[in-house]
Amino acid sequence: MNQRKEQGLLLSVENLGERLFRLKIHSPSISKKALPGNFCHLRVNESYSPLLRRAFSIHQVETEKNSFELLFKVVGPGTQILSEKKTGEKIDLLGPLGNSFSLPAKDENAVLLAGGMGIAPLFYLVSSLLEKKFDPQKISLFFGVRKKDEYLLVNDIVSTGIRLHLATEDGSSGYRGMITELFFQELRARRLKTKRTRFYACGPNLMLKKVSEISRKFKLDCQISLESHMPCGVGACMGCVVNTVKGYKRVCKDGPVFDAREVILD
Amino acid sequence: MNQRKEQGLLLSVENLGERLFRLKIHSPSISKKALPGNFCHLRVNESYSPLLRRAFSIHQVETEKNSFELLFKVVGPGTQILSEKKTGEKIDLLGPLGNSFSLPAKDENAVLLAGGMGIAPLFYLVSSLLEKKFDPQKISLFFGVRKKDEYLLVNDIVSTGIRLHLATEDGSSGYRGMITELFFQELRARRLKTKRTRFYACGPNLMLKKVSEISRKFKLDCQISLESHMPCGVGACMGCVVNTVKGYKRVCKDGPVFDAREVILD
Amino acid sequence: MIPDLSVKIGKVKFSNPVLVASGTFGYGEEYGAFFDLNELGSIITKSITLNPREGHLPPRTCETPSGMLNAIGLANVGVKRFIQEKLPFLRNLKTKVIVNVAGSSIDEYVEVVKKLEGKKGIDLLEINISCPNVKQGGITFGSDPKCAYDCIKAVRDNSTYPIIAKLSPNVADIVEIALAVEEAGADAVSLINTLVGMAIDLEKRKPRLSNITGGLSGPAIKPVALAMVWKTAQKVKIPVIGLGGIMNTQDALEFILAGASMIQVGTGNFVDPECSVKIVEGLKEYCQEKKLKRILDLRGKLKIFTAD
Amino acid sequence: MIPDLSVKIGKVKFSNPVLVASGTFGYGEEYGAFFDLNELGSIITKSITLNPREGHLPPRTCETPSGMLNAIGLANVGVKRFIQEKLPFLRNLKTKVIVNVAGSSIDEYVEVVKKLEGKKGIDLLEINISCPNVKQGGITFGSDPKCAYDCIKAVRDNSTYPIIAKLSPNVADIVEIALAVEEAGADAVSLINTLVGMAIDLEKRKPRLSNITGGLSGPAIKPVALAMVWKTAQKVKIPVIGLGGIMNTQDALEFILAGASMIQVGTGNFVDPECSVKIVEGLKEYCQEKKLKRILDLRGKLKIFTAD
Ligand SMILES: Cc1cc2nc3c(=O)[nH]c(=O)nc-3n(C[C@H](O)[C@H](O)[C@H](O)COP(=O)(O)OP(=O)(O)OC[C@H]3O[C@@H](n4cnc5c(N)ncnc54)[C@H](O)[C@@H]3O)c2cc1C
Ligand SMILES: Cc1cc2nc3c(=O)[nH]c(=O)nc-3n(C[C@H](O)[C@H](O)[C@H](O)COP(=O)(O)OP(=O)(O)OC[C@H]3O[C@@H](n4cnc5c(N)ncnc54)[C@H](O)[C@@H]3O)c2cc1C
Ligand SMILES: Cc1cc2nc3c(=O)[nH]c(=O)nc-3n(C[C@H](O)[C@H](O)[C@H](O)COP(=O)(O)O)c2cc1C
Ligand SMILES: Cc1cc2nc3c(=O)[nH]c(=O)nc-3n(C[C@H](O)[C@H](O)[C@H](O)COP(=O)(O)O)c2cc1C
Ligand code: FES
Ligand code: FES
Repeated sequence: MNQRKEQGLLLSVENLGERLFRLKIHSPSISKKALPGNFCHLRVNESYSPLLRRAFSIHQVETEKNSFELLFKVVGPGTQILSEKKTGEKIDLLGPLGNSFSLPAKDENAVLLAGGMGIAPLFYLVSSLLEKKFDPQKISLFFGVRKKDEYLLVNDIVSTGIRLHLATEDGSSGYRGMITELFFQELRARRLKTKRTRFYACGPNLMLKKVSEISRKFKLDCQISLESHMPCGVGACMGCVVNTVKGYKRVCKDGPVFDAREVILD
Repeated sequence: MNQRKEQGLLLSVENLGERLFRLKIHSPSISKKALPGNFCHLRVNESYSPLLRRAFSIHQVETEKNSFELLFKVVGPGTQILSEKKTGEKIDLLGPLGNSFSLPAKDENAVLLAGGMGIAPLFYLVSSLLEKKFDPQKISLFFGVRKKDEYLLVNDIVSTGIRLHLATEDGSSGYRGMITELFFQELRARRLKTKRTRFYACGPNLMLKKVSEISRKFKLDCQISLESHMPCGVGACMGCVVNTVKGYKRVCKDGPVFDAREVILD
Repeated sequence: MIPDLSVKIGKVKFSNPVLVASGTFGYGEEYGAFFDLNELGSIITKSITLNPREGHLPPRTCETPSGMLNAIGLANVGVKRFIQEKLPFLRNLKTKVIVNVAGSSIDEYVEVVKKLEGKKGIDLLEINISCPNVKQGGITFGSDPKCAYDCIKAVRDNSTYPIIAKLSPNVADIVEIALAVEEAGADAVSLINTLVGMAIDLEKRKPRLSNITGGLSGPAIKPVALAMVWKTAQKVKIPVIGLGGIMNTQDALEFILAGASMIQVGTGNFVDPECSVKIVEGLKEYCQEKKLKRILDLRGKLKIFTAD
Repeated sequence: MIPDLSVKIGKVKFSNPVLVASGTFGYGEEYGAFFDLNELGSIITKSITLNPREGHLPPRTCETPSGMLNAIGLANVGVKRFIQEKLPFLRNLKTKVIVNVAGSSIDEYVEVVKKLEGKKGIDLLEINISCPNVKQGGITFGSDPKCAYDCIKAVRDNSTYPIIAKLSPNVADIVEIALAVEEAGADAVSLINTLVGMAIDLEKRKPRLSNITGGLSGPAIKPVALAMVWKTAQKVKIPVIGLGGIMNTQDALEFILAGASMIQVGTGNFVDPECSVKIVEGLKEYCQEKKLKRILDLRGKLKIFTAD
């Protein structure tokens, strides 16, 4: 992959809920090359506060329009500044970076687990599969949030026709509890096939740790997308590593997608 | 003077020319107390870049409306950020700070020398005098800029009825040369009374150095308003000092207005 | 429940651990216009020397990324005028008063300290053995354990006030210096003073400070200060006073977690004159929120060995 | 007129004075996707040790005001795999290659250096006697003139490559160390490595780095680096390579004015992968604009004694 730097043009900024934003960015090079799982590394402004770039998963791509989307939550100064951007502004982008999800074969199933903002890359995975004419009924998405007003894109998801399992920690909608609990129950009750099924997960570290344990236990072919502090984003600094059974791996370059059975999270 | 901190409310942002801006700010405490020569010290944003406050002269006050104005030029990151502010934003202000011009008696003359942005505090001095029913014909303003498109507020000045002498360095309008040269010629030709006349000057350091020399030579009763890097702005850090015949003085607290014959600029 | 913010150094009890750093708060008067100075744990004066000092030529300060450089050159009124002109104001405050003392020889420190002895209105001394802007002076004391010991010992022998030794960060091992001054009888150490730094005006091809180099302060140096406070607090028995880039309650709490018993606000005063009192208030709120009886219960409570 | 940007260290001639700092550019491959690596004066590798090192536990980095902390722990493939796996890529570049060497004993430095001796594709060595993240190791060499001398002398005696000694800023007097390594036969000194720093997660009451402390880099430390480069350049005869917070052409020019013959870009690569090449371009433009025949005509040209 010939990584490149590009000045993206901000096409739209949408506030999708409390502290939740979606950006649409014009960027021929990223939209042409981005695969589900890839991320971009962007500079939120020209000042030194914050100094470093911030990483965001590619959330959606419209190749014909040379544009792609990011979905993010305001958690600190960087995302705050990003949320205040205006249509027409330029954004300094590196990308697409990192590896990508390995896709299921046509006759396989896909089970996706999203915790909160983990929906960002998984949504792109779903739409890529559908674009490749993958049968929506063979895709199940487990989507967990803390409370129901944190749900995102549910209408968009429902309209794809994939199977949807919802969970909220406070029980305000769907299953009451962690999404991994619901997933575990379904697995144990054998309501989910594990053979010829590819699993995918993205979400908070605690959730991915659980997913990783479950994957080992049930020998699932499961790919998880990790986050880490990424100074360089291109594999040069060794700052973003995660422990795996094969030693430390760079999340930015060897990942962000890893085999759930191989990473050692704590 | 009971200095105070206040959250001012930005009422308007006007672009008056290339890199020139005027802000109108709602601030009861400053607009009530500000005298010509005072300045305010403001924080351009909440981040650490830039870290320190920036000083600006009080340029105009509308006491009834609880508002005052600043006039500034974009010269670096601080003024850049300030110029991008939007109506309705809050601004963290300290002020009014510093001493103020001592005003002429009713039967005295006032001669003002402004170089570039030096017009900011002197304009407030003029309007204060006029408000106190000072005869406009007893006020002369020497206003110098580099080229004619840098002139500011000329219509406003002309409509006050005071005597106006203009100079541009490139000769594109008015006298060709430095405003201090024109001033010096007028003095030498005795077209300016020096007895019972108060002189006031504000502008770049080089100009003020000249004014200071002329004031010593002609024994002018001349007040000049200085600038300096001001970490604290309230007299606590000794960072902003200027050399005078009485030793180092703090520009923020002992000034910014000084007797031109006493300061030693270089 | 009102949490207990009090802290003791030697026999002096402070109502709270928030101080204002030497050189950033003048002699106290100026900031009185912004808040009630009695709300502070203590005011620390500008460094006082034996004779009045005019200080360095301007320009004396410039801004750097998330920080600033200063080369004030210990401009101060001298000990005599300090006692005559500045102390009366400070004496009338209810808050504690710490006089910061600087010199360019041990004799000078001793002379200043002797002149301050027994003066009403002074509660403690902070001995600045670390100013990077005085040439033959402070810097030596601050970077050599033996000199630091000698200086503090001499002051100790000539003063009955509790003594805080203010340490320089421009050393290979600050703990060594801290242990030396503890041995010499210091009642506390404060750290850090500024890092030696420099800025250049490319246009003019000149240093931005007339003194060429100056002292770096502000948020930029906070990581350096935190590391030094953490290391020192683990080794000395006397209280550690932390400073360097403290701008808000969070920063202050981080220093306390790292082992500081008290904190000082320096450059933060310039950014927000109310910075120090806001921190007093913030510490109170934090204690209430976290159900801490005493702020000192947090001191050094950094978790080092837990997995997550 | 095309200005002459070339600089020599020992017998090695660089096409321009812009290098990329050790540890921020991997072994060169990654940034090849962003620009033609041959446009750089040289690439400096991550520090190479005798054995492969996994490095410290994550989290290894965090951001601080205008800077960042890192505690990578010298994670590297070890000298053997470096020669086998990484050098072939570097060898095919036209740009010069500087291999940075680290160790925790003089013997280890010597062993690594011996293994690198005579390998095609290596032009110089940079000896890291300053890494703050290795416990019994580097830090000692870097903060004591005698140790620094011994280490560089041993390397000198066992290598025919020109040697750059990379110095630590965590010392009371960096000039002393620079003079010691010059005496030991270093062909150049590079400074500064990172300042020891620390950051705390208040919420978790834990250090942000698993290693507790780390090295501070980025614009925050630029004033410290400039001061040290300026002081050192006045005292040593060998070339000084300046680094610390260089983010753009202006910064680079300031270091050259202060006395640096070459500069390195570290954290700047993260902020903008093209930072280093943009500086090469920027230096060229500056020379043209200011009618400088050679960039080195600017070196040390800081005006100190003029009135304005
Ligand atoms: C490959 C990758 C893809 C990501 N995709 C998305 C996405 O699609 N949507 C989204 O909302 N977020 C995503 N993130 C997380 C996003 O990068 C962080 O939320 C962002 O960097 C926070 O920046 P900030 O300045 O707002 O907050 P900060 O002030 O940096 O920090 C706020 C909090 O976020 C943590 N944080 C900072 N940087 C990171 C980081 N790089 N990764 C994880 N936590 C961090 C901090 O420790 C802190 O607790 C992704 C991260 C990675 C590495
Ligand atoms: C009492 C006082 C009143 C002032 N009134 C006005 C005014 O009415 N209108 C106006 O346009 N400007 C005024 N100034 C100057 C104004 O403060 C500076 O232009 C501003 O601080 C520059 O900030 P910056 O971040 O944009 O530029 P910086 O990046 O700080 O600097 C850009 C350039 O301006 C210089 N500079 C920085 N701070 C100051 C300062 N405080 N004083 C002088 N030069 C400085 C720098 O050396 C640099 O060359 C006043 C300054 C003082 C001290
Ligand atoms: C303008 C200025 C003047 C200072 N003067 C002194 C001084 O006279 N004596 C002293 O011990 N420290 C002095 N300092 C250092 C501060 O007390 C403090 O140690 C340093 O600034 C770090 O804290 P900060 O980052 O909170 O500012 C001065 C600092 C500044 C910014
Ligand atoms: C992530 C990271 C890793 C580093 N690793 C090394 C290293 O292995 N060897 C070394 O000599 N310096 C290392 N350094 C220090 C840099 O080479 C450089 O000296 C320092 O970062 C200051 O320059 P900067 O402010 O431009 O980054 C590292 C710095 C960073 C940020
Ligand atoms: S962020 Fe630098 S190696 Fe991953
Ligand atoms: S700015 Fe601090 S004394 Fe004037």
